[in-house]
Amino acid sequence: MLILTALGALGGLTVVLALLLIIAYKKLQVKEDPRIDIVEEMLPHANCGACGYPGCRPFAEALVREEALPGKCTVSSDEGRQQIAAFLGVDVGASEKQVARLACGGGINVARNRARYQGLQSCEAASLVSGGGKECFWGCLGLGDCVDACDFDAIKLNAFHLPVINEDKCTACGDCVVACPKDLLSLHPVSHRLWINCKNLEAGDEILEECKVACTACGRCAMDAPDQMIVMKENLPVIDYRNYQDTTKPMERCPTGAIVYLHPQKGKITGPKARPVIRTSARTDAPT
Amino acid sequence: MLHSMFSNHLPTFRHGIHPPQFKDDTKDKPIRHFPFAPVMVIPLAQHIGKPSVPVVREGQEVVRGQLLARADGFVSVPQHSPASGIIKKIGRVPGITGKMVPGIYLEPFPGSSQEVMEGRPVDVETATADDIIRAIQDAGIVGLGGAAFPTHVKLKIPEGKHADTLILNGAECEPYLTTDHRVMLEQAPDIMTGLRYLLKATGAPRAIIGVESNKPDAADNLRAHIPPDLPVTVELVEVKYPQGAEKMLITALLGREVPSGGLPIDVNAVVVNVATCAEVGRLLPRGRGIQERVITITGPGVEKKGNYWIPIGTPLRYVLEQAHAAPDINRVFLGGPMMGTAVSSLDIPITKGTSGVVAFRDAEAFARQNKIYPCIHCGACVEACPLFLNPSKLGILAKFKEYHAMASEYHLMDCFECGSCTYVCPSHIPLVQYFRMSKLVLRNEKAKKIHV
Amino acid sequence: MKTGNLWFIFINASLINNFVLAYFLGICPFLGVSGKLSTASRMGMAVTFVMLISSMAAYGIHAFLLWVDAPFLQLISYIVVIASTVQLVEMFIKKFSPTLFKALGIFLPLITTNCAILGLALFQTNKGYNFLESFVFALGAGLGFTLALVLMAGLREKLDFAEVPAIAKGTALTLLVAGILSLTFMGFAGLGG
Amino acid sequence: MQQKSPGKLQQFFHFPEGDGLATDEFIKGLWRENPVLVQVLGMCPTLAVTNSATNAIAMGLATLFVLVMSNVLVSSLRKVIPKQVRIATYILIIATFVTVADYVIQAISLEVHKALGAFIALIVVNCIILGRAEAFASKNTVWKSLMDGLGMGIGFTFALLLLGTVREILGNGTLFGFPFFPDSFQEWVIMILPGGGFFTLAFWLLFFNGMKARKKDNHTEVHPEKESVEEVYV
Amino acid sequence: MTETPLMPSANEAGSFKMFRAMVGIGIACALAIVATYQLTLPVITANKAEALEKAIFNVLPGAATRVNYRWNGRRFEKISPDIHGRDVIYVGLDKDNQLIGIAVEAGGQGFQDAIQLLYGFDPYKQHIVGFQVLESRETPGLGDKIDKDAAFKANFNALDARLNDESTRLAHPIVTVKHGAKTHPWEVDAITGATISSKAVGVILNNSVQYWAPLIHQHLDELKE
Amino acid sequence: MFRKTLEIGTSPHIISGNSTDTIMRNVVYALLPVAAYAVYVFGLAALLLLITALGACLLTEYMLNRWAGNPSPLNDWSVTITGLLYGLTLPPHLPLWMVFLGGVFGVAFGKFIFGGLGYNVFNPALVGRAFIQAAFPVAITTWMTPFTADRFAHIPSSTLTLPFLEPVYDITSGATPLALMKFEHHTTDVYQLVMGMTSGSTGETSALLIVLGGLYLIARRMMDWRIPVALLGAVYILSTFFHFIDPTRYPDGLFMLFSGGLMLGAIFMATDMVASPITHAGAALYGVLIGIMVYVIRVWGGLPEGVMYAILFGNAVSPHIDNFIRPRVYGTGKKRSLS
Ligand SMILES: Cc1cc2nc3c(=O)[nH]c(=O)nc-3n(C[C@H](O)[C@H](O)[C@H](O)COP(=O)(O)O)c2cc1C
Ligand SMILES: Cc1cc2nc3c(=O)[nH]c(=O)nc-3n(C[C@H](O)[C@H](O)[C@H](O)COP(=O)(O)O)c2cc1C
Ligand SMILES: Cc1cc2nc3c(=O)[nH]c(=O)nc-3n(C[C@H](O)[C@H](O)[C@H](O)COP(=O)(O)O)c2cc1C
Ligand SMILES: Cc1cc2nc3c(=O)[nH]c(=O)nc-3n(C[C@H](O)[C@H](O)[C@H](O)CO)c2cc1C
Ligand code: SF4
Ligand code: SF4
Ligand code: SF4
Ligand code: SF4
Ligand code: FES
Repeated sequence: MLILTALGALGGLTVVLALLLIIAYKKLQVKEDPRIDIVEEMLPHANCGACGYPGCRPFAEALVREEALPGKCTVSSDEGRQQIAAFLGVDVGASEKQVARLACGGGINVARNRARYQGLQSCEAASLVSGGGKECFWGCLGLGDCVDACDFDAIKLNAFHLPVINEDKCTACGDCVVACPKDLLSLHPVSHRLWINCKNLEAGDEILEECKVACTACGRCAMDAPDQMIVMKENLPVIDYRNYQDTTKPMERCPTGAIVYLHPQKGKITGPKARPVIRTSARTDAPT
Repeated sequence: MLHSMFSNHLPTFRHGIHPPQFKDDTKDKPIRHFPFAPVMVIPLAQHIGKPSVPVVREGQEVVRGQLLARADGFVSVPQHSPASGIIKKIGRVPGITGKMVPGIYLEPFPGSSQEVMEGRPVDVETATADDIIRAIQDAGIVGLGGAAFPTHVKLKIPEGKHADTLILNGAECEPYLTTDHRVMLEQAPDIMTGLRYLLKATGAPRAIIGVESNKPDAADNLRAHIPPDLPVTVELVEVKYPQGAEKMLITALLGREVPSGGLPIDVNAVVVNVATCAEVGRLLPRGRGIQERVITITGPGVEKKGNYWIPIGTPLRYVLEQAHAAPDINRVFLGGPMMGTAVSSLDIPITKGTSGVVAFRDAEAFARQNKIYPCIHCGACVEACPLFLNPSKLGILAKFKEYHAMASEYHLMDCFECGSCTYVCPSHIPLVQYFRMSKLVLRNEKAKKIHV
Repeated sequence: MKTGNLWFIFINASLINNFVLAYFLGICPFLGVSGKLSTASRMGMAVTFVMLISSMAAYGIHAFLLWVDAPFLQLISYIVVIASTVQLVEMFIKKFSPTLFKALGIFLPLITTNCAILGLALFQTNKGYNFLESFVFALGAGLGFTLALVLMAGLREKLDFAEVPAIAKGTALTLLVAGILSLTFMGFAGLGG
Repeated sequence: MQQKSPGKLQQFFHFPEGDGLATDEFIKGLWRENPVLVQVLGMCPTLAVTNSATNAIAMGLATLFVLVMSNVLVSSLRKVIPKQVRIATYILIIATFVTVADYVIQAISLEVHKALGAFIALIVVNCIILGRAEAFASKNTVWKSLMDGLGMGIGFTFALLLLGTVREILGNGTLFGFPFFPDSFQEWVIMILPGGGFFTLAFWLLFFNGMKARKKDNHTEVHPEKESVEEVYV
Repeated sequence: MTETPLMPSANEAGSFKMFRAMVGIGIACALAIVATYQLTLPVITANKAEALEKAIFNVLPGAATRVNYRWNGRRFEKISPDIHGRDVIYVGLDKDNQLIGIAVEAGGQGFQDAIQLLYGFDPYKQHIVGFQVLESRETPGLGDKIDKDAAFKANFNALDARLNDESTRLAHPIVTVKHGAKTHPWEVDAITGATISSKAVGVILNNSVQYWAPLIHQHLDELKE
Repeated sequence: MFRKTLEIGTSPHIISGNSTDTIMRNVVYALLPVAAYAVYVFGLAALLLLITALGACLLTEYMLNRWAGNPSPLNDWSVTITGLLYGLTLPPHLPLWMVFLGGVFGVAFGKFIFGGLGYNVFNPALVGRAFIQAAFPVAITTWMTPFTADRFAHIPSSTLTLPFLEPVYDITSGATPLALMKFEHHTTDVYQLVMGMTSGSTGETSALLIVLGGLYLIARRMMDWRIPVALLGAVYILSTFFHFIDPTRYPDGLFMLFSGGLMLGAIFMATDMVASPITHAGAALYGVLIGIMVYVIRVWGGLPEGVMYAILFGNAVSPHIDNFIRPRVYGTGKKRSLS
C-alpha cells in the first residue's frame, strides 16, 4: 500500500512536472546565442556567484559577450578555464613576444633635479607640477606609476629610481605605457635590442648639465648605422625597425650612452666611449 | 570669523572657507613701476588657445608696444613688445610647465625712454561690437583674473544667447593678492571707460561690479567714479573664498547657478576681471597692445612687498632680486596661495596671467611637515566645497584609481580646483592634486594609444 | 491576538531570527551576490518572490502528502516542486517580460537550489503554520534576507575602497562583517514578544 | 599491460592508464580545491552545524555519503539523461539519498538528528553536491566521480571539523562532549552563537591565507627601498 | 575561432527521452525512499517513543507507562501511542495502571525563539509536578538555564495550579517573579540574568494549564479508563 | 643669489591648522573627566579596567601595525579614544581578562582588518563590546553598586579572575536603572542619573560630565552636533509621546535620555565620523535612525539597553545614507540625486 502511494504520488508528480517542463521547453524557449549554452555547459554549474555574476548562466553570457574572462570562475579547474578560453578564442594568437621598453637612462645618479617635488608620490601627479622638478623635462620621474600599473609584477625601480622591466614577466599588456605621463614606455618585440635610451629634444652639450647620459644629437650613431637604419629626427636618433639589424655598431662612438643594446642576460650595454660616464657617475654619486 | 558674522547679510554663495587674508602688507601700497630686466623672456603662449606666430626676426630692433607675434586664429591673441630693444633669439624659453616652450628673448636698450608706440584708436561711440571685439584681440588682452583666457572670445556672445548682465569681478578672494584692490582704487576712470567698451561688445544692458566687503574703500572709490549715464552698480559681497570664482560671484550677485558644464553666458552673464576691464579702458582709446600688468609681490620671503607695474616677460629671478627676496626662499608661486602655481625655476618670466608672486621661506613650508592620514570622513571638505561636490569620496576613489566613477558619478569634471577642500582637510589629504591628476588621466586616456 | 501573531512571525523571521545572520540559510548567495548594491537589492527581491512562491507550493504539497499519508516524500517533493516551479516562472518571465527577466529573472537559477528557500519550506511545516502564517513567514524571511544582503552590499561597496590587509581580502573579510552584523542583529532579540 | 579488450566492469569504471586510481581526483578535494576553504561552497551547513565537533562529524559524514552516492549514480546515468531535464533528475537523485540519510540518522540517534535539525534535509541544496554532479560526475567516469566525491566529501568533513573543534572547545569547554577544560572554565558563548560561526570561519580563512602569503613571501625578492637613495640636486 | 560549433545534436533529445528519464528516475527514487522508510520506520518509531516516554516519565515521577489521549472538542479519546499533536496529552500510569498524572506539551515565545516544553500535571492535587524543556534556542549560559538550573526546576516540583471554585480557571494564574521574590506556591522564582526566559516559561505554563486543567478536571473519568 | 632648488607642490599652498591627531587628542581630553569620575564612583576596579582596556587596544594596534610593516599609528590618538571608550562601556568589575580580550578583538577585527584608521565600517570600541557581550553575557550584565564604602581599597575578586576562568563575585550587585524599569517598572530619579549615582557601565553613569565633554568638542568644532541632537531628540520625542499615551507602561523622556549608555553613545560613539554619514543631512538622519532604534529596543525588545546595537546598526546603514543623501552638485538643477 505504502509503495503504491509512493509510486502514485511521486510518479504522478514527476509525470506532471516532466510534461510541464517539456511543454515549457518547447513553447517558451527563447532563442539565444548557442555558444552561451555550450559555455554554460563547460562551467561547473555551481551557481555559486563567486564570479561576481548571479549564476553560471549570466557568467556564461558575459563570457560570450567577452565582458569577463574565464579565470573569474573559482570553481572550475584550470583545464576547464582553458577549454572555455580556447572555445571562445580569447587566447592570444601566435606572434612575436613583445615587451615594454623604457626610453630614459636618467636615474638620479646621472640626471639632476631642479626643484624638490612635494606632494603625491605619483609620476602623473608630479608631472602636473612644473613637469615634476626634474631638470630634463622629458625624463623619467622615478615615482613608479608604471610599477603600480603593472599587474604582473614585471617592473621594479632600481636603486637610481629607474624602472627596470623584467622581460620574462612582461605580457605586453600596455598598462605601463598608458600610465607613464612622460610617454617613456612603449611596446616592442623582444628582438629589437638596439635601443635609443633618451627622449630629450634638445641638441648640444648643454643638455649634459641636466643629464649625463642624454642624447646630444651629435648624429654619430646615424652615421655609423648600416643601411640608413638610424635617422635623426627632431634632435633624436630614430631606429627604423623595419630594416633592423642586430648590431652594436651604431653605439660604439656614442659619447653619452644614449643608445644602448639591451642584452637578454647582461641587461643594458653601452658603447665603449660612454662606459666611463656611466661608471663614474655610478661610483661617485651613487649612494650605498 | 567675527567679520563674517557681521557681514552675514551680504550676498554670497553657500559653503566656502575663510582663510586668513594676509593682505595688510600690500593693500595700502600704491602701484609703482618696475625697472626693465636686462633680458626679457616672452613665451608665445601666454594665454589659453593657440600660441601666437612671431612676425619679427632675430637681431631686429623693436619699439615698446610693437607687435612681436600675431594671433593664430580666433582663440589666440597677439604679443606686443614689453620694451624697446633688440630681439636676441627666437627659440625655446622656459615655461611654467617646466617644459621649454617657443618664445622670444628680448634685450631692452638700457637707458631708453621706453616710449610706447601708439596705434589706431577705437572710438567707443562709433565702433560696432565686432570692431571692439577685434580691437580687444589686437590689443592682446587676456583675462587678468588668472586664467588668461582671451577676453575677446569671452565677449563674443554665441548665436541664440544674450547677456543681460556684465559682471566685473573685483572680489579678489585669494589671500595675499591686492592687485585688483589697487586697480580699483587707482584706475577707476579706466575701469569706467573699459566698461563702456565691454557693455557695447556684449550688448548687456547693465553691469555690476562685485567687490568683497573687505575692500570698502575700493567700492566707494568706484561708486564715486560712476558716470551718470553708465548703468553700473557696485555691490559688496561677503568675504569668503572662492567668492571671486565666476560661478560663485554669479550666484552671489544674481542668484543663478551656472549649469554644470556650462558657461556664464548660459545664465546670461559675462564675467570680466576689473583689471582686464581697466586694461581695455586704457589700451583701446589709444590702440595700444598690452605690455605690462599690475602684480602683487608679497609673501614672508619678500622684503619690499608691494604692487608693481611689471613688464610682461620679466624673469622671476629679476623680480625677486628687485623686491629683495630672502636668499632662503623655498617655495615661490605665481598667483595666490590657494590657486597659484609653484615654479620649479626662477628663469621663467612674468606673463599676462600672473597676478601675484608670493615667496615662502622654509618656515612657511607647512605642507611638508604635515603627515597625511587616511580620510576620516569628517565631512569638512563636503562643507567647504562651493560646488557641493563630495571631495572625500572623490579622494578615496582617486586613491584607488577609479577615475571613471569619479567623473560619471561624482562630477569630478565640475571641480574647478579651488582648493577649499584641501585647505580644510584635517587629514592633510592632497585632494586637489588628486583631482587634477584624475582629470589629466581621463583626458589622456582617449588620446593615448599603444604604439610600437 | 491573530494579527499580533502574524506581526510577531514577521518580525521574528526578518529580524530576530534573520535567515542569513541567525539561521545560516542562503549564505552562498549572501557571500556571492553582496558585492554590489544594485545586484544585491534585485537579488533580495528575487529571493523574496521565490520564497513566497515556494511557501505557497510547500503549503499545498504538505496538505497533499498529509492526505495521501506519505510523509517520507516531503523533502523530495518540496525540492522538486520548488525547483520546477521556479524554473517555469523563470522561463515564463524570460518569454514575456525581458526587462523583468533582466532585473530579477537572472537570479532565479541561483536561488532554486538554495538553502534559504528549502529551509523556509521545511521550517514553516515544522512550525505548523497555516496558510496565512506561512505567507507572512515567507515575506518576513525574504525581506530579512534582502535587508541583510543590502546592508552587506553597502558595507562591501565601502570596503572596496579600504586598505584591507592582503590576507583579509575576499571571503574572510565578508565573513567578518557578516559576524559583526550578526552580533548587531542580536539586539533585536525579544522584539515583538 | 594486457592488450586484451577491457571487460564489462572495467569498461564501466574505465580505469585510465596513467593514473589508474585517479588519486588526483581524490587529493584535490582535500586541500587544493577544498570545497569550503578554497571554493567557499556549502557555507550554510558549515556555519550552522559546527557548534560542536560531533555535529560537524555527523554532518560531514552525511554529506560525504550523499555526495559519493549521487556522484556515482549521476555519472553512471550520464549517458541516458537528456540535457534539458538534467538538473531536475539530479535533484531527484540527490533528494532521494538525502531522505535516505535523514531516516538512517534518525534511526541511529534521534539526538544527533535533532541537533542537526533541518540541515540534514538541506544537504539537498548544498551547492557542493549539485555542483559536483554537474561539474564533474556528469562528465567523468564512475570511478573518477567516486574518487572525486570521496575527496570532496572528506575535504568538507575536514573543514567542518576544523570549525566544530574550535567552536566546541571555546564555546562549551568540551570536545566531542567530553570536558576539555576544568570546571571553572568560562565558556565563550559567542562561539556557539551565529556570530561565532562567522568569526571562526573568517579566522580559519585568515589563518590559511596568512600561511599562503608567508610561503609566497619567501620567494619574492626584495626591491631596493625607494626612500634609501638621496636625490642629486643642481 | 572562426566557426562556432553547433550544438551537439546528440544533446537535442526528444520529448519522449526526457519524459522517460525523468519519470524513470522518479519512480526509482520513490522505491528507494519507500524501502528506506520501511526499513527504518520501526527503529525510528521505537526511538521516538522511547525519547518521549523518557521525557514523560521524567515529568511524571513514578509513571511506568503512558497512554495518548486526544481532545476532540467534546471528550478525550484514546489514540495510538504514535500520534502527536497540539490536542494530544499523555496520561501517565503507574505500575498498577493507575493514573498518576498527565503530561502536556506546551510552547510559546522565549527570548530568542520558540520554546517547547513538557510538564507533568497532577489532576488530584492540581499541581504541576515536573517540567522539562523539549526544544529551545535560548542563549547558552543564560536562557538555557531554564532546563539546567536545579533551583529553577525545583519551582515545578509542586507548583500550585488549583482551579477556582467554578473550576473554569486557575484560582491563581501562574506567574514568574523576580529571583528571590517568590512568596506563593503558584509563583515561579526567576533565574537572575535570564528573567525573560523565566517569564516566558511562566507564561507558557499559565496559558497551557489555564486551557487544560479545567478540561482535565471535568473529563478526568474519561482519562482513567 | 637665491638657493638653487625650490620646492614645488600643488596649490593650495596654505592649509588650515586643523589636523586629525589634534581632533583625536581633544576627544581624549573630553573623555578624561568622565574616566576620572568613573574611578571616583567605582574605585580601583574601574581604574584597573580602564588601564587594561586602553592597554589592550594600544598594544593590539601597535603589534598589528608592526607586523604589517606600517609606521606606528599610535600618535594619531585614535586608538586611545577607542581604548578609553571601550573601557567606559564595560561594567566596572568585569574580569580583566575579558576586558583585554574584547579590546584585542575590537581593534583587530573592528579596525585593523578593515585597513586601520578611517576605513573601519563599524565602531571598533563597540565591536569589542559586542563581542564581549555575546561571549560572556552573564558577566556583562552583572552590575556593581556605585559609591560602595570601601571601593578604593577593595579590588573585586571578579576583576582579578584568572584568564579563561569563570568570575566569582564578592560585590554588591545592583540592577541598572533600565533593568529596574524594564523588569520592575521602577523609574529612577533623574537627579541620580545625571549625577551618576546609579549602577551601570563604568563611564555611562555621569551624564553631566559626558554632556560637558560633548559641549567642549562641539564648541571647538571637532564634533558634528547634529548627530547627538538628532539622536537624543528622537529618543526624547518618542518617549514623551508614548509616556503621554500611557505613563504606566512608558517611561518619561528625561529618564530615557539620562539612563543607560545613551548619553555616552550619542555624544561620543555615534559621532565617530569614520563610520557615520558624511553630509549634515545624512548625519541628522543617522541620528534619528539610531534614536528610534534605541527606543524600540529599550521599550519593546528583550534587552533593557540597546544603544550599542543601535549604533552598530547605524554604522551598517551609513553607507546607504551616504548613497542616498548626496549633496546636490552646483549647477545640476536636480534637487537630490538618488541612488
Ligand atoms: C571654448 C570656450 C568658450 C568660452 N566661452 C565663454 C563665453 O561665451 N562666455 C564667458 O563668459 N566665458 C567663456 N569662456 C571662459 C570660461 O568660462 C572661463 O571664464 C575661463 O575658462 C576662465 O575662467 P575663470 O578663471 O573662472 O575661471 C569660454 C571658455 C572656453 C574654453
Ligand atoms: C577658485 C577660483 C577663484 C577665483 N578667484 C578670482 C578672484 O579672486 N578674482 C578674479 O578676478 N578672478 C578670480 N577667478 C577667476 C574668475 O573665475 C574668472 O575667470 C575671472 O573673473 C574672469 O575674468 P578674466 O577673464 O578677465 O580674468 C577665480 C577662479 C576660480 C576658479
Ligand atoms: C547576548 C545576550 C544573550 C542573552 N540571552 C538571554 C536569554 O537567552 N534569556 C534571558 O532570559 N535573558 C537573556 N539575556 C539577558 C537579558 O538581558 C536579561 O534577562 C536581563 O538582563 C534581565 O536580567 P536580570 O535577571 O538580572 O534582571 C541575554 C543578554 C545578552 C546580552
Ligand atoms: C567625535 C569622535 C568620536 C569618536 N568615537 C569613537 C568611538 O566611539 N569608538 C572608537 O573606537 N573610536 C572613536 N573615535 C576615534 C576614531 O574615530 C576611531 O578610533 C576610528 O573609528 C578608528 O578608525 C572617535 C573620534 C571622534 C573624533
Ligand atoms: S604593465 Fe604590461 S606592458 Fe608594462 S611591464 Fe607590466 S606587463 Fe609589461
Ligand atoms: S617611466 Fe614614466 S611612469 Fe615609470 S617611473 Fe618613469 S616617469 Fe614614472
Ligand atoms: S577643489 Fe574641487 S572639490 Fe575641492 S572644494 Fe574646490 S571645487 Fe570642490
Ligand atoms: S576633509 Fe579630509 S578627512 Fe575630512 S572628509 Fe574630507 S577628505 Fe576626509
Ligand atoms: S549552502 Fe550554499 S546557500 Fe546554503
